[in-house]
Amino acid sequence: MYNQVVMDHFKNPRNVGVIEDPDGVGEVGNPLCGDMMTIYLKIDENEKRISDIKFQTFGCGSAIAVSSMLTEMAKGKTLDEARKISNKDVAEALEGLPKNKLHCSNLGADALHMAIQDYDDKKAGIVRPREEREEKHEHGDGETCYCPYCDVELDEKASFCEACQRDLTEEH
Amino acid sequence: MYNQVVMDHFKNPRNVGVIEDPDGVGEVGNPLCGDMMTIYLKIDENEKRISDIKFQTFGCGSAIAVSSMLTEMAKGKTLDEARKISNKDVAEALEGLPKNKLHCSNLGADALHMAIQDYDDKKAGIVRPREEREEKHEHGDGETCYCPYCDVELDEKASFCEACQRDLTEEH
Amino acid sequence: MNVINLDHISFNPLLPEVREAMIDAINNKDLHNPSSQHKAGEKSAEMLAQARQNVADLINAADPKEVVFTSGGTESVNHAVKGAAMANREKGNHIIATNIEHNSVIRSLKRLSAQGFKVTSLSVDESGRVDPAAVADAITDQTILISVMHSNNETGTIQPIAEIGAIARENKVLFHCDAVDSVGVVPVDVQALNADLLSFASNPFYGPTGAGGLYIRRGTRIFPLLDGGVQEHNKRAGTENLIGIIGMGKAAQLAAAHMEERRAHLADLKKYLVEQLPQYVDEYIINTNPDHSLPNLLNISLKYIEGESVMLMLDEENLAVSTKSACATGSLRASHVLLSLGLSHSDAQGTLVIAWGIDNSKDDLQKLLSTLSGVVSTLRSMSPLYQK
Amino acid sequence: MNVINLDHISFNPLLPEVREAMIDAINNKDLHNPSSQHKAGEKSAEMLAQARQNVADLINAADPKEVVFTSGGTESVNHAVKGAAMANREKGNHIIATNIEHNSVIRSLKRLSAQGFKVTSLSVDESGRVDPAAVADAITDQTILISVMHSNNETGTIQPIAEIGAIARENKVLFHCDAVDSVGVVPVDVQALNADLLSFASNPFYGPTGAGGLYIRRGTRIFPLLDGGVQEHNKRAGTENLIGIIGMGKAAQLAAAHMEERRAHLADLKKYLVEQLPQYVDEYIINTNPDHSLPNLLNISLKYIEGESVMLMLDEENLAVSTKSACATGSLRASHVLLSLGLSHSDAQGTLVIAWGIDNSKDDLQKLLSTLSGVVSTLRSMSPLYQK
Ligand SMILES: Cc1ncc(COP(=O)(O)O)c(C=O)c1O
Ligand SMILES: Cc1ncc(COP(=O)(O)O)c(C=O)c1O
Ligand code: FES
Ligand code: FES
Repeated sequence: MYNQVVMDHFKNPRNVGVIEDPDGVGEVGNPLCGDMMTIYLKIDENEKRISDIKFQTFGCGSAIAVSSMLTEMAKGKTLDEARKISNKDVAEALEGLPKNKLHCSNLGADALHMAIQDYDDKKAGIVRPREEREEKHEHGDGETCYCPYCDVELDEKASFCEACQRDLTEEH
Repeated sequence: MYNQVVMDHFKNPRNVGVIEDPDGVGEVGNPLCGDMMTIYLKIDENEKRISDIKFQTFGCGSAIAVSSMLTEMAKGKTLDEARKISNKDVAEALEGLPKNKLHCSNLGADALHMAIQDYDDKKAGIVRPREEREEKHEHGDGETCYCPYCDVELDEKASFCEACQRDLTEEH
Repeated sequence: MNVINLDHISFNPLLPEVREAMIDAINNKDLHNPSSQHKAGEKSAEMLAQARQNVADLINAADPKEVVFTSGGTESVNHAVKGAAMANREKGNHIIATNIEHNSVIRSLKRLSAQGFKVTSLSVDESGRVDPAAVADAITDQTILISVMHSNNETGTIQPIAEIGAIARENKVLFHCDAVDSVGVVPVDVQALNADLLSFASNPFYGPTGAGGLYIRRGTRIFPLLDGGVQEHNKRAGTENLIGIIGMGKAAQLAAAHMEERRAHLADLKKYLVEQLPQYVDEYIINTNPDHSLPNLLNISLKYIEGESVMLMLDEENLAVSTKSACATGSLRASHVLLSLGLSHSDAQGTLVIAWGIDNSKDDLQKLLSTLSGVVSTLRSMSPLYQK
Repeated sequence: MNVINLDHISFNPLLPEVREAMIDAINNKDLHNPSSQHKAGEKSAEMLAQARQNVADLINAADPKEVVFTSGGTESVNHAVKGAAMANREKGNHIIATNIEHNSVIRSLKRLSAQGFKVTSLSVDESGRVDPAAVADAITDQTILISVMHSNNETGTIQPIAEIGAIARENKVLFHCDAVDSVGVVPVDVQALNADLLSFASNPFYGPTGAGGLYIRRGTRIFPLLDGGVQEHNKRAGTENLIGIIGMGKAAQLAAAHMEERRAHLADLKKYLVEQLPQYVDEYIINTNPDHSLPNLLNISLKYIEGESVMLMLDEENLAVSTKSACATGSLRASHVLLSLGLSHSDAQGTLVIAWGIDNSKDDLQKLLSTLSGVVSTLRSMSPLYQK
């Protein structure tokens, strides 16, 4: 199911754990599967650079691998650089995820960006309510969607296929 | 498909052929399958007894076996006795026919009865038109019929099953 | 590879005798089409008839003709549900089922709903069982079909089928029982259960996949799902999967002969597993009904961790388990069965289905337990839920 | 028994390589459910993928995902015809087919008729072919599906499928081709034929019965016939008949590799049979199109005698032939295909289908001819029709 890079990060995840007294925390839940990820950051104030990063994940093999890969990618990067890490970058660094697991990569980048936001907010003295902090991620990147059951073209957001009267898992 | 008695009569049919100058001829066609049988009789006038009998059949294995068995049964019988031979008697003498071949036994007794009728008619100087000579045989003997497709109870004469929208071969 | 198969609910190995019967059939140069009227065809028709008799005996069908061979549980269920609904439409348009049916039932019902049928889907209690009184209450003058599964493929919980069958009979409503995971494992008697239609498959009793059957009580009004030739007494068209059916027949014969000793062995393993579990893991929920369930399956939810991760880590140690119905793989939704039991989404995520077979031993379960213990600690140490 | 099988249209023997592949699968202790996510499951998923690739190559599908495995030709046809009709109902309710389709098509259409679909059934000419212009003429703005068989299972006559496919494409109507008796025997290219749906089975190319496939062009609007799990890319639910599919995959690979040499051998036998026939029997009609037909089948009507008797007498001499589509056995009606060709009822009764395979030789046909000669004389001597 998973390639070797994913399995390696799953079996030997890097940067697992909690940072006591972190400079930023990002916590996201995946609305599709109920999985969860928390990212803890330690920031080098001078260089605006991520000096340490740890994660905790409740999720599938892919979610764990994504967390591990993401933290490896972010570690040592400046905040500006880190902000640019996208879900796609993580999935690519993992050399691909199964189609129906692509959404798991959302968890990673979202949690990272939220942790950076948390750091920025703290600096600026803003306290956001929890909901506002949750980032909404986009579905795919404009590619055409087909119903997995009857193969008709679908609206990206369809959760039900009119053609074949089926509920859709949102992976089309 | 067929039992050994049937196969024996099929493989070595008794009384095949034509009687030149017969005393009675019966000829029936099976409306279901288009098969045909002709029975030729030679009658001993004094004893009112079948002294010789032959058949010709265009039909399935069962039709040929029926013809053979029937002629064996009729041979030497008085006309009164022969008139009493029923389709069922022939099928029983053959130790059974497959369910969907039971109708083939109709051919035999019908042709015999018609040949006897032909003999009687000749004696009485009656000339019947061909159609009138064709005997109509009854479907089964009052047993319940079921649709072979959906198993609902059916009218004996149904040629289409309303329940499941199927054409019926008339063997139900 | 030497994997310990504790995922018997997804796949059972073929019994040696079944392998042999299938290989004999494959090597039989005289195998032919059972519908052909020549000698080779007749020989094959006899093999088909023998398999049908064995299967009829296993479920106590009054007449082997009531057994229709299919390509498996899904076809049987689709045939039963859609065929009975369509054939009885003029009598009514209401169907009763439960929330925890297999997707083959649920999706067949969904398709029927799109065609104007109304479906009442009953909930189960926390122990996973439906109340027969609720079935009786749901019956209206439009009700034409009740479909309730014998045992659930995720929890192993067995429903009060005989009671439901009696209610259906009393109300003259057709009763279909999806007994895919029960037939050949526990006694299933179509006559005692008052089932008009009963779906089953061969693999749960160690026959090949892709072979199954539908019991259709004589006189039951039902349309074929596969229209075409006159095979299977006109109830299911298509050239028969003779090799698979021969394997199924052999498996049925063995299942009937060894039912009790197999059950005892499987139940023994279950007892061992349930007793040992607390010594290896804590904070888990058993989702399998303790009194009414299959002897070969235990469904547990491990708190704070997710099932796929557990399954993958156990797989690394050559222990095969599943985390939800294998055929639901690819869907990311939490199991409808577990949610119906009242589990939270996160508890449902941590669900493991441990399903052993007659080829497993206590050693296998012991290996599972000790490995599981480590896997659970590792994953919990990673979990944001566990810390809090 | 040592029967000479000249009834290949009812049953083809498994190739040695196919037997071997199936036996290997049966004996493979690591076989599991291809939907399972553990290693054993993944290994099985790979075998399934390999078989799918082989089959896709055989019919030149652009993407192996377009191949859906089924339980045989009948399921494929039912899925294609009913699934396409139901999924496109709001576009129209008109379907075009021919008079000589296999019963799986005819009866599927009959069931659809009962649900409000209108069917135009085109006749064929004396040579057994439908006129593509007649198909074009029959199209209305309500037409959603055209279903025409590739080769006929009783006569072996091949239809002008590419022309019909082009007409369907031009008119934006879905096109289903029942190619059960052609795939693996003669080249069938779904892309060249413009088929949106194409049904096939494994046994005609020496794979196991009970395994088949449906080609579904990407983007084709169609409902599943079997609803349930998410197997077969969500297009056909049910645990896969893995052993059968592995056999089919192997058979597909060999069929593609040896298509030309097999065809040459089969065509050679056909030429021999047609040439020799007049020396052994007289007064017969050849119902197979001389220019457009399968290389492995000849349909002849022997005047004045009936087919079952001929078949049984040949069977006594260990020669297996059939007298009409084997799946029509049990029905006593004259074949709808032969009547469509314009044969009289009595000529249709005398019809023999001689279907040889790659395992037959000229000696086999020679044996048939000399035996047939005697059988025909015996039966004609008994026939009331012959004398007149
Ligand atoms: C309860 C139940 N019903 C139906 C099915 C479908 O059976 P099959 O996979 O043989 O098509 C299954 C199998 O997973 C099942 O567990
Ligand atoms: C043209 C045609 N279509 C469909 C079928 C049905 O295929 P199966 O018997 O594999 O279900 C057959 C087989 O007899 C056939 O010859
Ligand atoms: S994060 Fe939930 S399925 Fe991957
Ligand atoms: S007489 Fe025609 S089928 Fe028997």
